[in-house]
Amino acid sequence: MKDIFITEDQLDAKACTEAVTYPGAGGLVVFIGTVRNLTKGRSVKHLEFEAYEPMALKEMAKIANEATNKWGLHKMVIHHRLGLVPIEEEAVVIACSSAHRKEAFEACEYAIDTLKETVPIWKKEVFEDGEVWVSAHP
Amino acid sequence: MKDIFITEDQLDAKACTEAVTYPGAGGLVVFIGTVRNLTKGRSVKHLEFEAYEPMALKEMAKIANEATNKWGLHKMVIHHRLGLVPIEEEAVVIACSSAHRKEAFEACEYAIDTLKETVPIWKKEVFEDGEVWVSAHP
Amino acid sequence: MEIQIIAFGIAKDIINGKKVTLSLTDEHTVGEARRKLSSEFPDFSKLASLKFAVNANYVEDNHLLTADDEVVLIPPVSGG
Amino acid sequence: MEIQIIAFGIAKDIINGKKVTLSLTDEHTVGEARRKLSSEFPDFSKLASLKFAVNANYVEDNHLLTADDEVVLIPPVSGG
Repeated sequence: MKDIFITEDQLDAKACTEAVTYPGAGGLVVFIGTVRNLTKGRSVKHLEFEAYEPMALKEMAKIANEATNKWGLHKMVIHHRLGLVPIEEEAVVIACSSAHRKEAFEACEYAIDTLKETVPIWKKEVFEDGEVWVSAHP
Repeated sequence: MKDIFITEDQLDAKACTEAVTYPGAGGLVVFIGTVRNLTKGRSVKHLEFEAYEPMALKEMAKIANEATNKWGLHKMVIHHRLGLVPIEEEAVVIACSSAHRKEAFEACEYAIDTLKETVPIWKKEVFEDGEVWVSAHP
Repeated sequence: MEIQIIAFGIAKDIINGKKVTLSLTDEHTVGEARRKLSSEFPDFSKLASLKFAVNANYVEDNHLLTADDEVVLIPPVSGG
Repeated sequence: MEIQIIAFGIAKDIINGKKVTLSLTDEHTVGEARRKLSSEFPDFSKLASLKFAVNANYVEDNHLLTADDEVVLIPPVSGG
């Protein structure tokens, strides 16, 4: 399994978790971003994701490397989905493991926070009566 | 599936994750405590867990309720394994979900920190040449 | 008053069994049970902590015991 | 110098397509490209931010462009 991965297929959080498991692990932390059915009270039909893929993979790998070094992780896996993602399905999975749990929690939260700031992936919310590129406008 | 659960069987992190998924979720955070092969440089064969079960379930439910209220979670699930647990297998799974990810991270970390302080479960590390009740002595 | 106390974890090793019976003659509190237990089994003083649960709730030393209570020794927990 | 710029997300909607070609006549920098783009497509000024990537790296406005560069518009990202 690839550690850094972008796909139009459903994500597999279980495989991501297994990929970071190792005999020396004291804690695994997994973040799963799922598609929410409401945004500002408005009902969302589904999301559509697109990416500038080579750069997105590069920025995702940068996050995983930085987090692994900074928190002394065993490993971090980041998988992101593209295309149409229905409500409740996973848009992103970040899994990491380390000897101690505090580091794994901090690293996982850092990774999703940073992904949302730096990785060139864009999400369009599709409503019954229109669509909006998320965060595009102030 | 029970939200608060103690079992001698293998834990199912995937089922725990699915149990907290809901259409309004913005983030799911899952903590998995696995059995480490080394403690203070000494090689561990496996762990053995025992619990004062009625009270352990009550204290686990208390943690889940407190976390759910304090961080406005949708739901928290806590499953703990008892008996002999081999290296790399899950001893505990805590999964939670909320509309926003920051709350889910904080609540999940609070839950495992508190579980390790208040829930009457005891872990014995079994070595080739002896065994030790973890944390018993200063 | 006779009180039966249930042990878990290292407390089982210290009393060399699952249960121990104590005779409370003074104020019938958890504190009295703790003192009797420590004098009978000095190894309890080596533990990082020793809590008592009565009917599945943590209690303090001033808690009054009755003969029907389920009294459980809680040495340092180590779940997770 | 002619520079082809690739658009993603809302930037595609603003230029009404996947690519746009700009003529750089002054210092051939990202800053010049940004100014030309904003004057041709005023809607870019409404975005919360607009970054440029050259050959899959974020660059600043003083970055010099060459004709072979892969230049990509990065409107506010929203992955995760």
